[in-house]
Amino acid sequence: MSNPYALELKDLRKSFGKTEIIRGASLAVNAGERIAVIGPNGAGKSTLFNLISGRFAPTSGEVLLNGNRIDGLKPFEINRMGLSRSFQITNIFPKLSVFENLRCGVLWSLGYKYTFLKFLADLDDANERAEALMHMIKLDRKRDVLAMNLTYAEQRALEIGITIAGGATVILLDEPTAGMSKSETRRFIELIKEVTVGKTLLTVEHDMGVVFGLADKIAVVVYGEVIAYDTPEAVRANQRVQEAYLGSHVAEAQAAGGGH
Amino acid sequence: MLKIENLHAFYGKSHVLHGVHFNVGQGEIVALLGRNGSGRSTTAKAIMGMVDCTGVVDWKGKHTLGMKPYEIAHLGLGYVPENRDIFPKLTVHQNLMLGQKSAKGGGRWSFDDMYEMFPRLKERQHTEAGVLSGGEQQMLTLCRTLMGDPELIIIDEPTEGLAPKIVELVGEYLKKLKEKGISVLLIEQKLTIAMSISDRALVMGHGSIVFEGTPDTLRADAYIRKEWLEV
Amino acid sequence: QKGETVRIAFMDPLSGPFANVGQNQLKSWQFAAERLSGAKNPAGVKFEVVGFDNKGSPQESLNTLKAAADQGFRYITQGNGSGAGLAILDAVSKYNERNPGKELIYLNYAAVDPAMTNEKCDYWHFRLDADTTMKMEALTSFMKDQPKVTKVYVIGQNYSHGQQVAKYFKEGIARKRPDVKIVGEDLHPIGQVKDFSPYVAKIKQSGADAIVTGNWGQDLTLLVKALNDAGLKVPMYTYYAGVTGTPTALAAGGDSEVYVVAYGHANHTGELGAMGADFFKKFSDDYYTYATYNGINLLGAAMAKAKSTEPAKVAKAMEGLAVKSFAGEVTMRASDHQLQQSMFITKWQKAKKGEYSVEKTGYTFVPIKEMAPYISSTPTSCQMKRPA
Amino acid sequence: MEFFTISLLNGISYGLLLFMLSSGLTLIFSMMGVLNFAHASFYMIGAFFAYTITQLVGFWPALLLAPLAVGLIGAAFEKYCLRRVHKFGHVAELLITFGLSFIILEVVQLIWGTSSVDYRVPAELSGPLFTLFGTQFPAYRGFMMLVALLMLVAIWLLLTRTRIGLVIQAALTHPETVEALGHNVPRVFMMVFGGGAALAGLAGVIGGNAFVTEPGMAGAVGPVIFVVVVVGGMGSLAGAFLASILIGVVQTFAVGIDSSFLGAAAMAGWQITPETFGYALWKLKVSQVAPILPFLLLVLMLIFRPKGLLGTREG
Amino acid sequence: MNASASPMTPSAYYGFKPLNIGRWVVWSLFALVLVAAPLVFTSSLSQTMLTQMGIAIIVCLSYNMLLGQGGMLSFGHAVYSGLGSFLSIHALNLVVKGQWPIPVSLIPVIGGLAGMLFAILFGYVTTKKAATPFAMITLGIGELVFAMSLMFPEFFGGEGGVSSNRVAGPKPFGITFGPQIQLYYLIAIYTFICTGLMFAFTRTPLGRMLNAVRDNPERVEFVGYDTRKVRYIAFIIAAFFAGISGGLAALNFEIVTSEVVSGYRSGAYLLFTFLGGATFFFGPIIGGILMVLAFVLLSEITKAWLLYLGLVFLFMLMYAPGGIASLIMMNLRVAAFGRLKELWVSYLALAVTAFIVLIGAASMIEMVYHLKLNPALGPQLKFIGISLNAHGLDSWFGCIFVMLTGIGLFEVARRQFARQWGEIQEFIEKEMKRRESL
Ligand SMILES: Nc1ncnc2c1ncn2[C@@H]1O[C@H](COP(=O)(O)OP(=O)(O)OP(=O)(O)O)[C@@H](O)[C@H]1O
Ligand SMILES: Nc1ncnc2c1ncn2[C@@H]1O[C@H](COP(=O)(O)OP(=O)(O)OP(=O)(O)O)[C@@H](O)[C@H]1O
Ligand SMILES: [Mg+2]
Ligand SMILES: [Mg+2]
Repeated sequence: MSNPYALELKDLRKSFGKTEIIRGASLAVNAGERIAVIGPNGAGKSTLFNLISGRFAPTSGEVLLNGNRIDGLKPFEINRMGLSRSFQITNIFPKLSVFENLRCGVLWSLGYKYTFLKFLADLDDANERAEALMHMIKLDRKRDVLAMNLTYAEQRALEIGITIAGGATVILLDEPTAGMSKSETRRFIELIKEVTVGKTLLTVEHDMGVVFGLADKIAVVVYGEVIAYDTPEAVRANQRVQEAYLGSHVAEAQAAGGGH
Repeated sequence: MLKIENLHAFYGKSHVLHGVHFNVGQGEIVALLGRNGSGRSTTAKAIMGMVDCTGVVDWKGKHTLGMKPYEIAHLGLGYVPENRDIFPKLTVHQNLMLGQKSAKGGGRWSFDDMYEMFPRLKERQHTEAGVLSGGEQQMLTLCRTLMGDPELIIIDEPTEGLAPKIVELVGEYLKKLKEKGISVLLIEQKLTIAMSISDRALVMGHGSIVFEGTPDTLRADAYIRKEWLEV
Repeated sequence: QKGETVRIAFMDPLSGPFANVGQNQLKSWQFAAERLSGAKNPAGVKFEVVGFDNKGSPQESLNTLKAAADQGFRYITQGNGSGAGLAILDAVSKYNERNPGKELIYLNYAAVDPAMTNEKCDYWHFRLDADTTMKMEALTSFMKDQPKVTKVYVIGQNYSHGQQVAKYFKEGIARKRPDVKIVGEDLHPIGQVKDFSPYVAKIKQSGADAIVTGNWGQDLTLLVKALNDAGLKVPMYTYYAGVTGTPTALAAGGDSEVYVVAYGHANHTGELGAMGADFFKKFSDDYYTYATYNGINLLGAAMAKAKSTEPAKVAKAMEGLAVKSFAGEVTMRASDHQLQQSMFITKWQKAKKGEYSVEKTGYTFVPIKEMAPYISSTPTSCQMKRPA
Repeated sequence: MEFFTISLLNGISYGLLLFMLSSGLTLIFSMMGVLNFAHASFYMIGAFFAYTITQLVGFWPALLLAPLAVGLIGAAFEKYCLRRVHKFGHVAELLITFGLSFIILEVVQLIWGTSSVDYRVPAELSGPLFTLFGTQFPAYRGFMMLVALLMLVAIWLLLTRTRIGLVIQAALTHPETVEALGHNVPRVFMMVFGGGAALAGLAGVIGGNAFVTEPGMAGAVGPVIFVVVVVGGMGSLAGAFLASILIGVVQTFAVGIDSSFLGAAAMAGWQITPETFGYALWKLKVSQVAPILPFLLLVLMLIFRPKGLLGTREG
Repeated sequence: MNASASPMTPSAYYGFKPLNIGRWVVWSLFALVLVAAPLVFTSSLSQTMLTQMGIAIIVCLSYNMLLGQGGMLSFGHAVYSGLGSFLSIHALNLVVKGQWPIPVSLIPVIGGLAGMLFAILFGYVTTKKAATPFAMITLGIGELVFAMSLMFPEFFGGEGGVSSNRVAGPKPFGITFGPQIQLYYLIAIYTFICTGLMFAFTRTPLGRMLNAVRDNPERVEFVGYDTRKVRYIAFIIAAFFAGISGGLAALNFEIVTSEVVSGYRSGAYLLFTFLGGATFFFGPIIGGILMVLAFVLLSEITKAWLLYLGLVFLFMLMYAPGGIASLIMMNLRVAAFGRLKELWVSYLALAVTAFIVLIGAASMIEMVYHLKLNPALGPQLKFIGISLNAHGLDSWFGCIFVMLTGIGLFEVARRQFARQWGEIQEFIEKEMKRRESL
């Protein structure tokens, strides 16, 4: 009760074989904040997301969601507690239609569990919610198209749609705009902003334009540790971050030209 | 070296490239720009013999159209596909091994060169490639193609998902390739890097080339940029 | 009834893994029917046998039975496998109950589960072969007189037939030679053993001087081969060494001492010997289902006696009927419809001149003992329900 | 002691034999991910070819020619059938090999008849190799063990000294990319499938006369070789080898154990009588279930260690 | 909670639920066919076949719950239908003895419950895994159960199996189930209800999540579902229906032998479900019908039936891997766009030429089989009314000639058809795009 954090990592560690990938990461995120996670390739950002969302169990350390320990729980258990994530590599249900994809994302949170005694068509709340989502991610026109026949950008949008479908309060997005053009990215960021109003958001991004445009705070992960966690301006000014991640002019150019 | 004329490509019944013309000279970096879906990746695949197409693809005086991809690769063309087609169950080292065209090796590049270029890969060389981070996978695909010792390398969005610092590094490396006499056909989304290293830029729109010129002329041509590159 | 045609539906596997046996037996029936038709049988009828493929499956047998009944067949014959046999027995019984006036008769020529003539016996079923208990009576009677036999190892397939062989052997030998010790008993899953050498090691360790087995097919040949390979020379007493394919496999495995108990053998003379020779000439295959001969003879005699080919009457006539067979007189016992007949013990050995070379292997089964019907006759618990 | 030694020897030789039967399957399965249901059928045609060739020119040429012929059939099947269904996924691939096994069975019965053929062990190799405690160890069995070991070495070399394995594994996920790197993927697939079939054929040449050459032989060995591959671990040659030996030894020794749950229950002080529920199960002896132990092992293995003994992946 | 608060929610969308006329028509037709079939096919053999088709339809549909809808490739489905059969027949025997006062018509439900019970038991371990490990565990359990079924005559009845008599217990309205036709209607009712229930299942949350588990089990875990539980429950439900079909089979044959749990059975379910079409709900219905036709009819017509079966599978997999159902659906799609009419000439041409090829090829196969199986009956044989001489060159040449001509003509027809088909597909794609952008 007293814990104010929506998500908190305490000295999280994870080793694969002998290599330690996450080396004592700590982070505390307030409810309603938008956090961008940045860091060099292979720093462990995705791994961090995997640990939080239950894909892997941490070697040691704690993860707390709204004050409850969730480390070591299964993904579906964590999801039921109100945390949802998207994937860096598109991960949807290829042989189901757009609408069905979204409805799958909705069912558990509305309490339908494993029931086989009700018809889907009669679940008005689930259907309405799925329709609304579809509208939000602008895929209404593709309602009955199989997900595998969507274009890349549409699939990415669907990916986000499924992620937010369950109404989770904490949302993790792993490189949501990867592979999109500038304009699409911009549209997408708006979309993300729109659908995550009032929620806690963590997103991994390499595009500095996006990062600075979206985030309230930035967490910098290097070699499995959070080396900086601050406002965008402060992080950009941070010498260590410059060295480890941003490099020289490219970052500047990107940050400046992000808006184009 | 590479000459493309009137190239038409099809996915089943859908006609994607409508008569593409361009060429790439020795030791030249040519950037192929364009919006999503304009047909750049398809052009790359067409050159590699991976889609149905008609027209002329001439590589060092040889018509390669209709050849199988592996035959084309043996002629000295290298291709780095766009969506990180690493082989997930093989280790990093094995992935690189598959880049070599013959088991004996003997190309211009050795494993060590690659590891030197991206030390990160050396650290992870015995890990399954499937668990690499997104960026590491991107590095791996690039190195894997280099291991095949190509004379012309077609790179589809190499900087996708890379940290800004690494993006810079890739840029540097492409320039080094050029110095060694290797031609590069660079398909890019990020204008900044493409403009800074390429000798020539092509802009593609709706399956044909709509602009050809130096980066500087492109920079100057606001209409082309507005019409074909941005929204 | 003279000049009438009696059609018999033969149902056994004609495709799939056991097709070889089924095909051979269908030919045997057709051959016997052709040979004993018309003037050759007292009723003067013409017999015709048509094959139905039951694929060895009890359920499929029921389908073929329906098909045969639809096509007007009134006589059914089957033999391969007691599973299918029991299914047919049961189905024929129900069919006759539900379709009075259109009765079927089931001639069982090789399904030897004793249940079919004991607790599950049925009025419409007639068995031409000898059941497991009868063969075991004959076998133990033979072994009783073999002083060499003192320690016996019993091995078999772990299903009803194998279990019955083991059980009846133990009972029989305890009665006739209480001094013979059972030094080991093994039941293995049917068709699952690829390598019998562990069993051979066990047999050797037990010090057995005789082996009794109800195994057939691969389970038998592999066992014999394994014994040969290990150089263990122990006589084997078997039921099914004569079945199609087994002699070939036995011959390929080298010399071994194998005995078979059966109601006939490869070296009959007279009518049956001639039939075997002609059969071979015609089909280049062995004639070993001698029950076909008895079966047709019995039907002919019963039809003559009943003066009809109507199954209801023929069945009645067949009860207690005695006919001359290739080995003395045989009787269809009325109490359980089990044919009472002589039994033979034969031995597997290189064929001498004039002896029948089984499956062209150069080996043959020579009869070393013939036992009169009473010796192998066993009591029955059958309480036959006869139609009113 | 005597029983133990002989059983161990039997167990190992049976294990090697299992390996010989399953090595081709392991090769195909671990590399291509295809559960080849027709593997046992290739084994069978190997035996029948060998029988015919032996009659014409003798056993030793058959040892070479029969596997070659089977390999060609396998390669042709890959080229004209399997390749077409590759894109529809593993279930389709499995089913098409299933269909093939029907066809092979029928064709074999058409050509060689439905019953067993007289295919014998060559004179040079019949008779005992040595005698131990009065039990002979057949020379032919020694020959089989030798061939099994040779197969192991050959596949091992193929896997470690060449990149064929890598090419195939890579092609399972991204065939186009592998081709673009300069590898002739279809040919490699064809060669591997043909090679696996040839190994099955070789096993047939050697197993056919050791056991019985008949149309039912494929069905008899079918399931157990799957067990070997799965227990060993998908994608692991060493695992398959280990699993073969393990299954061989376990099964052989289990035959020697005549105790049952009855004994155990008696020791625990329970009275089990024929009236007890499930008496049939209680009185079951270990030796009676020995031949089906592999299946039990398979189920247990998949539950507790789904990767198999030395496997690297689950699926 | 936020999502549904969006102002744009088209909440009225589902307020209006039109009566789905198409569905009513289809189901009424299905019922009609079930009722009318035995009135059209009246011989006792065709009635048994119809009965068995009902049974096969239920079991194939239940198998497809695993394969088509859940992506679970099972090699041991016969375990559940088979054990359902065994328990049913034991129950029936109790009824016969008067120890159990339940009507015979409810016996199949006992089979269903039995199948379910064993699925709860075995499914607990099998559904721990998916994909190949799942397939292999089911294979292992199938082999074990089959081996056991032979070893324990006490329960499984040994070689002869367990037999019973379905004419037992109370006889409401004089229905004894003795005559085949009465049993047929019982099975038809079960078939209709089970088909309906299984179809309904595909429209429930669990049914949909089962599809999701098939497509991408990993993602399912991240939307709150335990994949294993989804598989487990579906497995149990599938086994329930399999058990019902087993119970019906027990009533139909009145005997149950160990073959019902054999691997052959499981294999047959797999093959025919696939042949019928696993990707569509109604595919297995076709599969079930074909299964009975193949086993009962084809095998009587020709000894080469296994060869034909193998060839059919091979070609089917290569050219129409979606099974017969997918072929039907493709043509329905063409029909929906109103272009099926143009194809009938091509179809006729294809059918005629394919028939010619078939006659040529089949005659040769039959001659080979004849030579092999019946050498003594002389070289003459009759095949679909044609007399052939298996030793005569003219017969062989004739057949080869017929076949080659057939192949040539077929190829011509096929090319024409392929062109037309491609053109129509192109039209449909365009049309769909156009409608989409409306
Ligand atoms: N299952 C695993 N086994 C072994 N190593 C792993 C595993 N998962 C991740 N790694 C390693 O952990 C490191 C961190 O990977 P991660 O995917 O978290 O990086 P990232 O920060 O997301 O990078 P990017 O921005 O490039 O996506 C990488 O070096 C990767 O190789
Ligand atoms: N396999 C395919 N089948 C059918 N159409 C395809 C396929 N791949 C691409 N297309 C279509 O071809 C067109 C060109 O695609 P291409 O991948 O070449 O574009 P691109 O310029 O590389 O874009 P991106 O930035 O998305 O990589 C697109 O409209 C796309 O929808
Ligand atoms: Mg990442
Ligand atoms: Mg592209």
